[in-house]
Amino acid sequence: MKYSYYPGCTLKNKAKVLDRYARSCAEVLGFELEEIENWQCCGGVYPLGNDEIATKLSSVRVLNEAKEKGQELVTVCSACHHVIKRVNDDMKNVEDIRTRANNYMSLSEPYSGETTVLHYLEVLRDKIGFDKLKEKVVNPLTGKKIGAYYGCLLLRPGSVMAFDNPENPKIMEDFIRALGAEPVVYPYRNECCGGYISLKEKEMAKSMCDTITESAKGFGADMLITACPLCMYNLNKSAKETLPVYYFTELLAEALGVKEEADEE
Amino acid sequence: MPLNENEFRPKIVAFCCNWCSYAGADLAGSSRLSYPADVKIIKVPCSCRVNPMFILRAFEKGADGVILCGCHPGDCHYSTGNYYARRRMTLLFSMLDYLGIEKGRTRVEWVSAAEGVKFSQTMNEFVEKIRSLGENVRLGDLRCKN
Amino acid sequence: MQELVNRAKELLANGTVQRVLGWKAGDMAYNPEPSYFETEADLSDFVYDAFCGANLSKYMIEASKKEGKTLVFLKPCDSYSFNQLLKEHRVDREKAYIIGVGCKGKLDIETIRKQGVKGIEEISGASMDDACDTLKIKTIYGDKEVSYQSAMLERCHVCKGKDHVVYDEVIGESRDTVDGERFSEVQRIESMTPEEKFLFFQKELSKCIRCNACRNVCPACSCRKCVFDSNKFDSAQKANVDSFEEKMFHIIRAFHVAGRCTDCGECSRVCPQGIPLHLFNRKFIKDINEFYGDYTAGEDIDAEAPLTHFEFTDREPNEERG
Amino acid sequence: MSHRDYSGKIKEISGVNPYKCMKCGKCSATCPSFNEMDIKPHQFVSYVLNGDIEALAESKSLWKCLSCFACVERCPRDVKPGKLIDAARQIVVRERGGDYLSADEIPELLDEELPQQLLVSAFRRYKR
Amino acid sequence: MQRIGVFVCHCGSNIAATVDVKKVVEVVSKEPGVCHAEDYPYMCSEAGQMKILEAVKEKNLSGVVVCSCSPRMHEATFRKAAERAGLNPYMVEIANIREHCSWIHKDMEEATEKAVILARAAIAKVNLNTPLKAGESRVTKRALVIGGGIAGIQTALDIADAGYEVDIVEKTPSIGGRMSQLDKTFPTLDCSACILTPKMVEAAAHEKINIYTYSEVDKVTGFVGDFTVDIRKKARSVNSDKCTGCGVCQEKCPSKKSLNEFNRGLNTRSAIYTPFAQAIPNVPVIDRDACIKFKTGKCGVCEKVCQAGAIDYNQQDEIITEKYGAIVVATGFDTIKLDNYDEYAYNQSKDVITSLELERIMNAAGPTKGHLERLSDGKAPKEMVFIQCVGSRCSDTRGKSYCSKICCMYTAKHAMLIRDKYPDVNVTVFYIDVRTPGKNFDEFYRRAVEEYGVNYVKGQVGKVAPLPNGKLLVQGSDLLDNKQILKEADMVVLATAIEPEASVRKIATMLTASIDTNNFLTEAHPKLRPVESPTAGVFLSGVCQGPKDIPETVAQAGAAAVKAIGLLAKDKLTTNPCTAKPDELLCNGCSQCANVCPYGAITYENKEVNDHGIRETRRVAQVNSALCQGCGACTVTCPSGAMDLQGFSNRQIIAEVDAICR
Repeated sequence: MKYSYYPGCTLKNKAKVLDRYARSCAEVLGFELEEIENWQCCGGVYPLGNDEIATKLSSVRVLNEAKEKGQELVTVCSACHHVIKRVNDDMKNVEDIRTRANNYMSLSEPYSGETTVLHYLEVLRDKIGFDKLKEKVVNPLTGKKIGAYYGCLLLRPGSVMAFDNPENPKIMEDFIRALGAEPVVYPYRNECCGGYISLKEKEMAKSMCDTITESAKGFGADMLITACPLCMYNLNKSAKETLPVYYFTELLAEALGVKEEADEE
Repeated sequence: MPLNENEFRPKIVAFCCNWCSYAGADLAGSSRLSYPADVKIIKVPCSCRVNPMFILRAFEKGADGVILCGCHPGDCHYSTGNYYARRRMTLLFSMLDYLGIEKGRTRVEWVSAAEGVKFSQTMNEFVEKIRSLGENVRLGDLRCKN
Repeated sequence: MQELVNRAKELLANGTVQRVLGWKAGDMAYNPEPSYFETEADLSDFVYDAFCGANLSKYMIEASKKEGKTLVFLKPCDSYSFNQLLKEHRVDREKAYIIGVGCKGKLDIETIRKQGVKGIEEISGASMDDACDTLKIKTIYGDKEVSYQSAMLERCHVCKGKDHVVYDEVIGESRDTVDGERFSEVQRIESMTPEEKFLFFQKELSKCIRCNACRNVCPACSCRKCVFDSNKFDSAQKANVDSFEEKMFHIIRAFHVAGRCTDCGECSRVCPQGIPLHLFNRKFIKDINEFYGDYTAGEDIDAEAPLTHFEFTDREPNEERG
Repeated sequence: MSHRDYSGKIKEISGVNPYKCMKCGKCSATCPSFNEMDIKPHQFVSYVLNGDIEALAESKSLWKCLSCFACVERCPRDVKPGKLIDAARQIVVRERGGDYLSADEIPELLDEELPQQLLVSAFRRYKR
Repeated sequence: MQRIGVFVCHCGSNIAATVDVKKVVEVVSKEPGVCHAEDYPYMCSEAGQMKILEAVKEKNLSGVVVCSCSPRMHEATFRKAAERAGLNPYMVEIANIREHCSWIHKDMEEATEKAVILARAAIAKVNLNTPLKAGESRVTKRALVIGGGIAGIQTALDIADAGYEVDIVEKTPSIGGRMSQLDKTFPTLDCSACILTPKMVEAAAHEKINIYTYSEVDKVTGFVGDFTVDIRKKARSVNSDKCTGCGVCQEKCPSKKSLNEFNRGLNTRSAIYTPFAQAIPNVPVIDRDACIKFKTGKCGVCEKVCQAGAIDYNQQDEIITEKYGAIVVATGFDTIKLDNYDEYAYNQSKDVITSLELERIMNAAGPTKGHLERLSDGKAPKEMVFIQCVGSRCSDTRGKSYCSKICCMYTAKHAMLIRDKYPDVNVTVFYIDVRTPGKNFDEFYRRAVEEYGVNYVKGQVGKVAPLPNGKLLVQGSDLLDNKQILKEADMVVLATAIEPEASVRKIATMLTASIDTNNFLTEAHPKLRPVESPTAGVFLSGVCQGPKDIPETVAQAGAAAVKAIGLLAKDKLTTNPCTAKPDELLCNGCSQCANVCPYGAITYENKEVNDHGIRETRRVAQVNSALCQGCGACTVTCPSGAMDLQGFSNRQIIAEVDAICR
């Protein structure tokens, strides 16, 4: 199976491991990620205003590329996934945005939300299957107690993201289980890490991350995993409790035996 | 709101089932949910009472749109009437489309007695659609005399 | 053909049937017409050739009221009409002795004329026995040749099949004549813009002179009294300025026969104005097949007719064609 | 533009019908930034309805909302308070000089690990 | 041509404020056939009706059009008035110029124009009306009550006391319903079982009442006065006649792992079980999905221990067909599933419970024997939080848009009972509004606050987070203090929205009773006919019609019973004369109409006809007017127009179309 792939800006430098292991694991699991040519930054946040069109166009471009290739579009970063998936929903369901966006773009055929946007984890769950993934694991992460940190962007709004139950998700827990580790369920796994607020309000973000890591640690987690470079950044700044934070692809690579030596601890 | 002489006032016939949408229209009325006066309701005992001939007749007599409202599938007062109506109207509408009559001029909507809001919304939307389509000239003129 | 005559004589002689319903030679080579034959001697006028397009099943409604059995010759496509009438209790199976006759495609004189053949005196190649690929036509302007296939009625190009769905015995073989797509013309119209569709039908229907030939020949249009002739709908107002009937006749007629029309094509065959009336019926047939599953009227008398049946999951009328 | 017009503009940009609010306070109950805000999430609706946009525009709350959509997800009336706040923020940043972030202050905010995603996002939310 | 009188009602200002009634009178008086037209402030008043009487007599009218409110309001009134004047009642038509005109339009000119057109349509129709005579049908003097909760029991008792036979069909193994699961009732704090069980016993002992438990309605045919119903008595696997209700089988049953439905799944029960101690009948059923004998063929312990020999593994479902004159629906409610509200951690923590679950916990026969304790660790709670409106008043896609009505009161009850029994437990209630209309209701709620010190906080809760220490962190709003509250609680109780019992949809479809978008059964009129379904002969009792508490339910149950009794007291019913009627001379005998008739009212007959001098035997359609309900499906299948519907004939409808499109 071949998918169009949208890495996003941060995966090209600060979060290279997130990207690299997504690709190498895909190889092991038997699917191909074909990077969209000349993709542009998604903008990091979904523009909420109904009158915001220009800021949605980079996503439309990517979506249309995938449509023209007849492929489903895979993302890894939570923020990119959120933005692209919501823009896609607008293009499909909001007539005004669709019309205006198509007016801006000069596409051979108007784009109206035809592409399916999948997060990498959704590919694992819905296309590969966690039981199949389990079969491919060569280094089960037995004994590790891992708290999944979802954050807000993958889950909300649930009606659009349709990723998992936004208040009690389990996809990452199932993922952790498939890798042979023990998931730690804690109630703040779907609460915000502070997001972009951490640029100017460092203390605020810190206290939010404290709540999250405290809760995870309280329930016995030794580490956290995330799909988002910004969550990773913020969680690492948590003052009170310190838990190592990994990208989910890092653990995946480790379990599948493709983790590179340099990254081994 | 004064009537504008030049404004297009469509003629719209709404066939409403006595058990659901006619009561739904009553509820829209008692809830003061307005919709344009262009809509005139004819009460029928069931959507299955509506003969395609009635609809053609309306168009031929100058109606610009015809809408049929019945009970939601599964909720017909007579158990099965709306299912027959659904097939008949599906075929009739498809035929009218085939003859070049704009598809928006015909519509079927399932509106229960409790759905006053839906009745009013449906009528507002339908009138809006007919206004955008303009006067119906085609069905009245399908067979021009030589 | 002689075999048919012989068998008819036999059945008349042994009292199995009281009369024969068949085709009688017309004043020209290409216009035989339906006829009853009461005696063996009458049968001298009997004819069955490639111009016997007329569907005799509708005559069986009246024949069913007569004393004794009637021998009727039905082509494969006619047998669907008979079956449909049987389903609707319009004909009495007990009153009919059905000989299914072979068919090699029926010819359309108008199609021949359109190929520039005028002043026809004699046509050879149209009898059932020597039916061949080419028709040799003697005209007052000399001999002409026309390919059999090119002279066939539209319906034969999209023939429903070579098998009879009801019969007592079958005489003669049928030929495979299909070389067209049944719904291609309907599809072509469907793909037009509303304006184009409208202009197309306006042009065709404007030719109608309301002669009622289509209604009279149609085996599905067999009401004792047509709704357009009764006052039940205020639809028959001949002397009136009312134009409802004028405008809506063909649409309503098509709706009334929807799910019952066997697509026998007689309406188009007999229309003196050459209106392709079958395009209405065929649109309904196509929609029914697409929306509710393939259905051929007259094929199976126990099948649920599409308009007197439903499924809970039927499509919605407002739905766009997907 | 008068304040009333701003009120309309906010409704237009956000697509929110503030009349749908039943004042249950679930948005404020759910908001992780609640304590940092001067005008609380559940109050936004009243400010818009009353046309008190000036106070809204000057509110600290605009810059404390994380757009985490917890209020949007949990609102029982589909009011989407987060969208309302963002619309107010848009009104401010779209005006000349309304930016909450300028390029000049960036260098001192940076650190080694800071992902570019953070800069991009902050610029989108804080600046025209 | 008819001689028509037109009467235009002002309805006070309801019509006259928007429709120029004088203008309507003026215009319609010129319509063909109209020989009298007048307006009057209230046509439905006695004086208004007299106007019709006088005009019919003076002007020798043959038809009447009343331009007024919906025919659903006063058509019957005006028809009766016409009848009093000696006119056939079906010569009256109503032009609905109130609900369909004056109430929805603002512009007088526009509304007047529309009123005129509606009047014209009615006039055009009346011109083609013919006198119709209503037929008669019989009434089976027996009622069916679907649902054996307090609503069904009360309805059945009231009908039976009036002397009519009643059958109750209850799908669970015992009657009693939701009320039997409650511990105490508000606002008097009566013990629920103490007031319910006597009623259950009374119903069971009543000679006119027959109870089918563990049974469901399978099929309903017929119509008012003459319904035929198939009742499926599910196989109980226990012979009710032999069983003595000793309970040994339940004790000895080795399969004890099934969730106890009666205790809302908070504990388990045996595979052979009676739902609760006071069950009626006191005959257990075998849950075949859980029974080892049914699953593996090995076991049979219950059969061995049963002294009475009542166990019957071979029992089959039994279908009982019975005729009824009236049917009362009393199917009740359930709480909604909370899967859409995981922010309240119902699925994540055992200590987050619904109010109905709390009822069971508080009940001596419940999973904790009536002790208030946490289900996770059995510890007594010290801090309890109640959250109101969970799933109620939600106009999003997750919950219900309506107020469940009973939650404010039962929460006050729970809070009060807990504070009374366990004074060291703190109780906090997060509410949006406290709604306590009802006798002694607000006083009850105030007592909870003033005398029992229950802490009411105005504001909804946003999240309940289970903490590592086993407590629950409740994050809520205090809107009056403008604060976000973080409160550690030991237990959280969710006032979960109620919704109609899931089976009601199927039942409504069988009864052709209409149902609203929330699955509540629709009443014939929201104010004036609140216990009748729009389907004649079907009545509504209890929460199946809308949220209500016990006193309201009992009141409605009585009202439904009275309506049913009123029907059963009649020997004959007049039938709708608007039935299908074939024109034999036009009929082709094709049977298409019979294929679509839902009532089997059309048959075919070979009949001698005289068609303009031609005498012949034809196959023609016959309509049994006692069976025909007048839907009109047949009329459209008939290509020749032979089949027509009286009162809604082809010509009448076409005349209306023409009048509107003119």
